[in-house]
Amino acid sequence: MNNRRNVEIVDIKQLSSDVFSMWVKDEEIASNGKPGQFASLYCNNETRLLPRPISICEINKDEGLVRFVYRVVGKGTKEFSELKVSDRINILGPIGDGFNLEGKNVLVVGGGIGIPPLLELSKHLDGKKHIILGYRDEVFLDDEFKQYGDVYVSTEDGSSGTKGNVIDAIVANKLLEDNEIDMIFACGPTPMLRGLKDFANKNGIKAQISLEERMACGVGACLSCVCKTKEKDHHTHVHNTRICKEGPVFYANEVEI
Amino acid sequence: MNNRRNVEIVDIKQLSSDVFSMWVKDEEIASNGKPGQFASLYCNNETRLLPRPISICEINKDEGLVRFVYRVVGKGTKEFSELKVSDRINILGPIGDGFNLEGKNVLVVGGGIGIPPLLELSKHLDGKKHIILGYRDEVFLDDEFKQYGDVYVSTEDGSSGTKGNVIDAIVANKLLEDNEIDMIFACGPTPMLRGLKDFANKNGIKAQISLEERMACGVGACLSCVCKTKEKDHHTHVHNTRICKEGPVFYANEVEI
Amino acid sequence: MFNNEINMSVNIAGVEWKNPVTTASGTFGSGIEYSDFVDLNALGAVTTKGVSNVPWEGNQTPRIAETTSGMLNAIGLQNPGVDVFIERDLAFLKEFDTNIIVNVCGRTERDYCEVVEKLADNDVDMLEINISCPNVSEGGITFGQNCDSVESITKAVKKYAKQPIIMKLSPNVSNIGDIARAAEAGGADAVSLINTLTGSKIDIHRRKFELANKTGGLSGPAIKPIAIRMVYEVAKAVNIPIIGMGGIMNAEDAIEFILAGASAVAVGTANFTNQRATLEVIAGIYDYMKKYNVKDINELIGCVE
Amino acid sequence: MFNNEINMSVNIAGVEWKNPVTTASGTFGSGIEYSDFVDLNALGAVTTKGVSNVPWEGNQTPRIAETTSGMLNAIGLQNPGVDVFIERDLAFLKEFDTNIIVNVCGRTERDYCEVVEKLADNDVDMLEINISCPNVSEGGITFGQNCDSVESITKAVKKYAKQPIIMKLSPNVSNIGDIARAAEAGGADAVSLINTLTGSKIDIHRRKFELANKTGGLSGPAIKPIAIRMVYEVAKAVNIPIIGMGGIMNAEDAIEFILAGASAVAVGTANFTNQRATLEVIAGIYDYMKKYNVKDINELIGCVE
Ligand SMILES: Cc1cc2nc3c(=O)[nH]c(=O)nc-3n(C[C@H](O)[C@H](O)[C@H](O)COP(=O)(O)OP(=O)(O)OC[C@H]3O[C@@H](n4cnc5c(N)ncnc54)[C@H](O)[C@@H]3O)c2cc1C
Ligand SMILES: Cc1cc2nc3c(=O)[nH]c(=O)nc-3n(C[C@H](O)[C@H](O)[C@H](O)COP(=O)(O)OP(=O)(O)OC[C@H]3O[C@@H](n4cnc5c(N)ncnc54)[C@H](O)[C@@H]3O)c2cc1C
Ligand SMILES: Cc1cc2nc3c(=O)[nH]c(=O)nc-3n(C[C@H](O)[C@H](O)[C@H](O)COP(=O)(O)O)c2cc1C
Ligand SMILES: Cc1cc2nc3c(=O)[nH]c(=O)nc-3n(C[C@H](O)[C@H](O)[C@H](O)COP(=O)(O)O)c2cc1C
Ligand code: FES
Ligand code: FES
Repeated sequence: MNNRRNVEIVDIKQLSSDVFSMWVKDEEIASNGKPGQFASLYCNNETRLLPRPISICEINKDEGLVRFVYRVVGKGTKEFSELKVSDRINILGPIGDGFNLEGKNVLVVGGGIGIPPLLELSKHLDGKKHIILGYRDEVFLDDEFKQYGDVYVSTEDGSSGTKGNVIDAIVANKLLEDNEIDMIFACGPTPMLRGLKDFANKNGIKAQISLEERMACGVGACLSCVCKTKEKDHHTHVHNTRICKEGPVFYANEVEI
Repeated sequence: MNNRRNVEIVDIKQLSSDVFSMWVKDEEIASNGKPGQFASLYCNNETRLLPRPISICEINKDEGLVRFVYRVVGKGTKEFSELKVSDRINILGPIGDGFNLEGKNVLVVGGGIGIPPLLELSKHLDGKKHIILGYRDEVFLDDEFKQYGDVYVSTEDGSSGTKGNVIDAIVANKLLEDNEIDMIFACGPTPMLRGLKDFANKNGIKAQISLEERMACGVGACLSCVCKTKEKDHHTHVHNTRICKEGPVFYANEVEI
Repeated sequence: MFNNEINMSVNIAGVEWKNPVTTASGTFGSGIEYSDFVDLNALGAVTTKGVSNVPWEGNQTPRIAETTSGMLNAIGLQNPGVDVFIERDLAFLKEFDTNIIVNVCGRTERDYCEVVEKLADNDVDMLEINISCPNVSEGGITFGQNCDSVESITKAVKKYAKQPIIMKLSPNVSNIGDIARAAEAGGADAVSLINTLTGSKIDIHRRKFELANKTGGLSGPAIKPIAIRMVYEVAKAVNIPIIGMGGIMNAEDAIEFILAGASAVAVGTANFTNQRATLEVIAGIYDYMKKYNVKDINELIGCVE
Repeated sequence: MFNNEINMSVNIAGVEWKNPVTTASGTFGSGIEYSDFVDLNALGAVTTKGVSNVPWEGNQTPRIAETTSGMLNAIGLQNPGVDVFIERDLAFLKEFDTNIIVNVCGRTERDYCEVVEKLADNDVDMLEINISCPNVSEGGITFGQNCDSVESITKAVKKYAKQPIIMKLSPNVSNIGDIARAAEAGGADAVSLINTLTGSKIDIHRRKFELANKTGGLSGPAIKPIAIRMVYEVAKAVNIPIIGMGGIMNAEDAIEFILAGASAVAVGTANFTNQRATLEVIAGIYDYMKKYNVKDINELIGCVE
């Protein structure tokens, strides 16, 4: 991974009331980034010292571009949402270990702001892809997934697709009954991941899940971003693994969530 | 004085290697500002909490514009130098008590970055004005003074005008011999003001001098900006007066510098 | 502006405040200068700059220095003395419908008591005893860093006071809970914290201290996390009300203090950046209560989990 | 890059450093992860994360929170234990031409001594004894806030140590000079300061602490003025060398510490913002010396007026 660098914003758009999409020019991630990896984005406001981890949503290798899609939840993401084309931002990446591209007939399951990293993933997966996207109410990015697989939407308020959560959508659309699913890829809020882990276990399907935790260094040194593990972690020698280094993607059964 | 407000920059220019001139749109100061008063300029960078006191250099009442001329000496003035037309800045003012417009035949003496406030002053003084501008090396603003009086320049390195300081220029140009000077107006570094105070005393001339001190509140509340006084100050009841409130301009004999 | 359905008033040691917001001593003068910007009637209380028995000259300049998201001050408690204060500043403040809290400083126990005694029969609502100023060689912090001296000076001033006594605590201590307990044991009616943390700054080009006094007190948002922790610890340690301060720039910050256990808050350094900070804090607390349907501010005090 | 006319090397308790810059414990792992960004050979020393006798799990997450110009951490000293450390991390670090400082933590005096004893015959240049971690319920700061316990733990580890001992001091004390004197009396070869200041942050929307541990240690530029003041006070109090830290983001900050009395400095939180901060600090100190024609860095140590 290269040093932190100051990259240019080439496109920035609002996707929903609080979700933004930003393309930056960065050869490093464009050449070496993998689905499920992320980058550390730094604030220009100097009162904020720590990087914001944001997943790679898409890569355009030919033009050396990387896309981030993020929700405004606090001061850092608010700052990012106010950036303009040709403004610059410091980034570091690609960081972490992404998804393993395996499975012949897979579920790709995203919840809320966990959806963006699945876009690049969906491009790269071979085999049959059933893409389930869960939202609270407003949907975003769903159209862009359609070119890569069958898209099923759930919304908590029932305004689009199945009313309920992603598991409700899987059930309602009989995705397990009608297919021999051999892998689940998931990213989203912890309660959703917890539910999917159970669901996968019950149905005897392997699952890869992408986790979140607050990060300080983003390079594996500070031990702020750990997740409890079933076995002793090979690096830490305790039941804690570093999400920024060994993750953010883990097999569901390796981690305690 | 009105509340702090966010004003627009309508013009910004570099006058010398480290001196900048900025015009902002502010009806409040444009209508009520007086020569020798100043404004509190706030940084956009949130790590810097305190205002930078900058003198009113010029006012354009008709268009509601105010001019500040400042030297880059630290992080705040550096930030101001990087502002662009149509950027905005928070300001408070006009602050303090400016020059008393008195004297029939006067010396207007500025040193370095003490020169800018004398421009608006020179516009308003009646009578004969001998304007002495002292620089280390690079001169700035001198041309703009010429319309208001006779301008004499001194530079420490002798590159323009009299080699030496402002007193050397006064002596070299026989300004006291050839005129009946009845008031000195001065703004500049403390050693210069100290020299001028002595000079004025020796020659029995009254002098108004504009002082500097670090400021936190800029409104007379925090007592950070005090200067020692000869007599007990009417407000503080000790031998300390507030530069931001009772000053920045004082009769030289009232203050200990 | 304020809906009657929402109660923002708090009772601090028997004194009713219309809202929980006051000014931090030394950052608002006696309110005179700020009354150009702030309707003092809108404040829960005005806390004045420290007042001593006789006029104090304060320290040499430079008295302040800016630091990253903070500032150092070493004003040295310059003030015109209690007599001028009563005649001029108190006379001014009395005209407003707000509580008046006079911050009291001194070099010796006697000094403090003299001021407290002079104020006893004046129109003052509360007294805040500054035993935590880091910028004077005698008095101030020297009283505030030791449990025994905190207890004894509290007892001493209580003898002369007719108003409730707020002991203002120093954060430059190993155990703030113990210090607060000592104040309570001495009879304090409330505590306020934090005063500034002792700090310093050096001009690397001149190789000199930035302050004439070499060290000063650090205030501003930089210190807020320390202040929040201390308010939380003190809330667990004592049963008297707490006035919280240290880096409050906006309503969110103020609410953090209230959740940590402060019954009221003081806005200090923020006044220098934004003259109307106090008013914005009050309005913002109201908005927060409305948003979360909190009918009484007292429900919020200390309710962090 | 570096001119031989300029001497940047310092001698800390008998150990020669090629320049006065190390990493602050816990912010640089064991250097492994940062070796992608930083040539470790360029550093005066690498200071490792705290190491204990057995593996420690650390605290629950969230372990960090961002604050204004600072951050809170409550990692809780997670580490794989001294045996894995020696086998893996030390083996890695030995390959570099830099000093190795191992930061040692423990719950009891025995714990500390056990680690120190195990490291005694290893390729370690100095030991830094962390008696100031605010994030563990036993050990850490509980040793560091009291002069007697500082002196006695210093004496205890000195019995087992074959390397010079640096006692790492807590800023959460009333008088840092006294604590430093106690460390010196106990036989410390050097002191390092400051560790983090205990702080807290509350999420006002959830009304919960931001950290699982409720409180954490405040670091970053916010605390620098406090650190500078403490280094200055300790420099007046003791005759052993000081490693200064707390909010160093760039060379100017580092020089401030040196002028205040630090013989060396450590870069901590800055590594999170800028992975190459250590290198930039070293280069910037060099530029400063060149600009002001300082031939030997030792001339700058403690020379503030
Ligand atoms: C591996 C990974 C990938 C992510 N990918 C995306 C993405 O593609 N799009 C997106 O919108 N969000 C993503 N997130 C979440 C995103 O990092 C946070 O929403 C963001 O950091 C919030 O910053 P803030 O300043 O707006 O919020 P604040 O709450 O003001 O931030 C305060 C601090 O908490 C941290 N923080 C707050 N929420 C989170 C969180 N959920 N996860 C980690 N740190 C947090 C911030 O980084 C910052 O240090 C990802 C998180 C991780 C760990
Ligand atoms: C009444 C008055 C009028 C002034 N008018 C002008 C003017 O017209 N043009 C101009 O260039 N300068 C003027 N100055 C000086 C100007 O305020 C400082 O140069 C400026 O504040 C430096 O800010 P900085 O962030 O660049 O420097 P830094 O050194 O980074 O500032 C650090 C802190 O010190 C304060 N400070 C530093 N130098 C001074 C100083 N000389 N006086 C007061 N505070 C200082 C800053 O305001 C800030 O709080 C005036 C000062 C005063 C008191
Ligand atoms: C310029 C200045 C002067 C102060 N003077 C006093 C004082 O006279 N008495 C006192 O008890 N505290 C004094 N303080 C401390 C403040 O009241 C307050 O405790 C501290 O600044 C923390 O709050 P803040 O971060 O909001 O400023 C002063 C602070 C500043 C910045
Ligand atoms: C994430 C983190 C972990 C830390 N871990 C340790 C540690 O294990 N041992 C220790 O002595 N200090 C530890 N510290 C304290 C630092 O070494 C340093 O003293 C402190 O952060 C101040 O320096 P800074 O402001 O440059 O970060 C840690 C600090 C941080 C931010
Ligand atoms: S963020 Fe530092 S180890 Fe993961
Ligand atoms: S700056 Fe506060 S009194 Fe002048």
